[in-house]
Amino acid sequence: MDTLMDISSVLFLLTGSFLCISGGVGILRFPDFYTRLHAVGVTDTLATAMILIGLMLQNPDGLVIVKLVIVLLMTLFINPTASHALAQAAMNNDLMPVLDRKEDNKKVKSSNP
Amino acid sequence: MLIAATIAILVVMVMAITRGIVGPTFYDRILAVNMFGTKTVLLISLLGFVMGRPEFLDIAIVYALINFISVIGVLRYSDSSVFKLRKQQKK
Amino acid sequence: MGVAIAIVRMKDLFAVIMLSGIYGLLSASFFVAMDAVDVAFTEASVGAGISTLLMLVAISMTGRSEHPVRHKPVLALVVVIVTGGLLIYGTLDMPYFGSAQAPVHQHVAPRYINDSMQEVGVPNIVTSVLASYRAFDTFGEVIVIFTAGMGILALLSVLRRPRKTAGDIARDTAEIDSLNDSMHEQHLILRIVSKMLLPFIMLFALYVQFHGDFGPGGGFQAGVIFAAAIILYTMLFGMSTARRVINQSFIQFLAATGVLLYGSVGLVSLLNGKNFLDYSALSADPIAGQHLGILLIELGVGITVASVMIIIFFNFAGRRENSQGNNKT
Amino acid sequence: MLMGLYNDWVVVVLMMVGFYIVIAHGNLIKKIVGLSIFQTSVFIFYISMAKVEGGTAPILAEGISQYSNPLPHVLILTAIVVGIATTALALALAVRIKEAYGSIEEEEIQKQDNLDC
Repeated sequence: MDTLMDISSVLFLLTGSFLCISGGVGILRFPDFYTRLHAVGVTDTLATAMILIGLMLQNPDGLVIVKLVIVLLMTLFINPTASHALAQAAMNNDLMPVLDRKEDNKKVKSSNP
Repeated sequence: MLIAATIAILVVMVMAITRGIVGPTFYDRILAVNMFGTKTVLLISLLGFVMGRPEFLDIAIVYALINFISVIGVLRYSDSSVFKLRKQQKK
Repeated sequence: MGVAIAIVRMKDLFAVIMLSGIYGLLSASFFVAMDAVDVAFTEASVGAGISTLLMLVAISMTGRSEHPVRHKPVLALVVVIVTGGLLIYGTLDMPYFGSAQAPVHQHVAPRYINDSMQEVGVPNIVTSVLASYRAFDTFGEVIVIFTAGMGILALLSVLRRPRKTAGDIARDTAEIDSLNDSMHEQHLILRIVSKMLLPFIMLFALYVQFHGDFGPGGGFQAGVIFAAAIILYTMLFGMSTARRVINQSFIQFLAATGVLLYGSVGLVSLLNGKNFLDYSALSADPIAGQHLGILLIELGVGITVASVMIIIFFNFAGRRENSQGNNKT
Repeated sequence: MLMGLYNDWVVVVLMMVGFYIVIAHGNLIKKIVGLSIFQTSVFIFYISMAKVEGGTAPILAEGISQYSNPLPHVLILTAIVVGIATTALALALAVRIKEAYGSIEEEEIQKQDNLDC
């Protein structure tokens, strides 16, 4: 039973770390704000959940698990909300996504002084 | 294993800082701060386990909350008409 | 870690503020790594949250671009390098990092660590030192915070504006309300989620307040978290709504109450024939007296800090809304 | 051998960054940010002084014999909250200066003052 817990915890932690790093690469490499937001918003929530679950499996102690669950719930509520607010604010302030082709890009810029 | 996860998170934090410094628009910067905040929550809970005293998770909870509040605040006060006016004047 | 922070010093003001937010987060995680959980708690709620917010509100009033004209920074650079060199030369005499023989650890700290359990009966040594051994210092700090709150009230208070006629006020409030309404429709999701979170934040603040004896936490942190909850409410539902919930004069009254509670605990122990702020006078059993004293004092600290933070924020935000209204007309 | 002092050097570098901002930049808000960086470097200095090798956080628990020094923690804990209060006061002053002079750049303020004289 113990080994099972350990293995699953390690698996969760690994997945979480991998997702974290992919989110980090995303925020560095993606071309514009909305794609970056997508990379971070999606991976962050899942990675946090994964790592926290991994930690829960490490330590089956009552209060600690309760606190971890609270952190998990908080992030599950807060992260998507924050991403939503960010995207909406960016949209309201006329930040346009970078489009596929250069010409399109120019058109958008000229139509949007 | 915990150490490996901690290192991964530190690497991601460095990436977020880079984006925060480079970031062309200020929404990029807010995004970087937000991401940095969630990573700090993770880092603190991991550090608690690494140091063997996991009962200090309260700090992580505070982080999650404060991070949310500061992101909302930043949006609220950068969304303001003052900024919009300034932008139009520049153009 | 420090190297990454050194970059904070460039870019326009908005970026500077964002980076200082990151800097606050970073230094707080540094404090966790250094075992200072209580300090990390405070820095988390203060450095990362409130101070970033206040600076933002301030730059939204003062404008965000910095003038590039600077008279030669060479002189400043030289001064800085010389001072830094001297300081580094000075550090050569410092004890090594983490060594247990350092002079800091020799004088009073061992007594605090070894005896505080018998003398005060509180597992969190930081709390026992803060609220019992060095309660007088803390009293001073609370008064400093109170005074800062008063100073801000004097500087930014909205009440000193020229009186408007009743019609003006009604029109203004209607305008603000309609503005708020449009904002609320935009932020529907935010509002609902925050509404759900608010009671938990306040509950958590109370937990931090009263659990400070046993874990990290205490009056200072709880006060800041509580204020943060109110600030969140104010940001999402608008100043006028928040003023309806929390009366300004009531908050000012509370700020004074906190300081007075702290002081009166000291006076009671003085009247009972012990020293000022010696809590063993509060009850027949010295340990129980200490517990009661720490509880009361932390409560006083919490009330003062929370209300002063709310006063600061209300005045900044109210000032900002006022100046915006004036610009419009 | 000198590696044992690296924490002090980090502190000195941070302190100097803050100091540089304060003396070289004219914008008042920027100066306040510089001051807060300076302040935080002092906090880090105290906290790193309190760290004891092999010790843990100063909250008594069973089975742990060595704790970090709690005294600097107490000092810094209160200093942080006092710091935010004073920073807020400084920001309030900056806002008032902006209202009175229409600018928060040091040089312009000085120019206006000289004109008044």
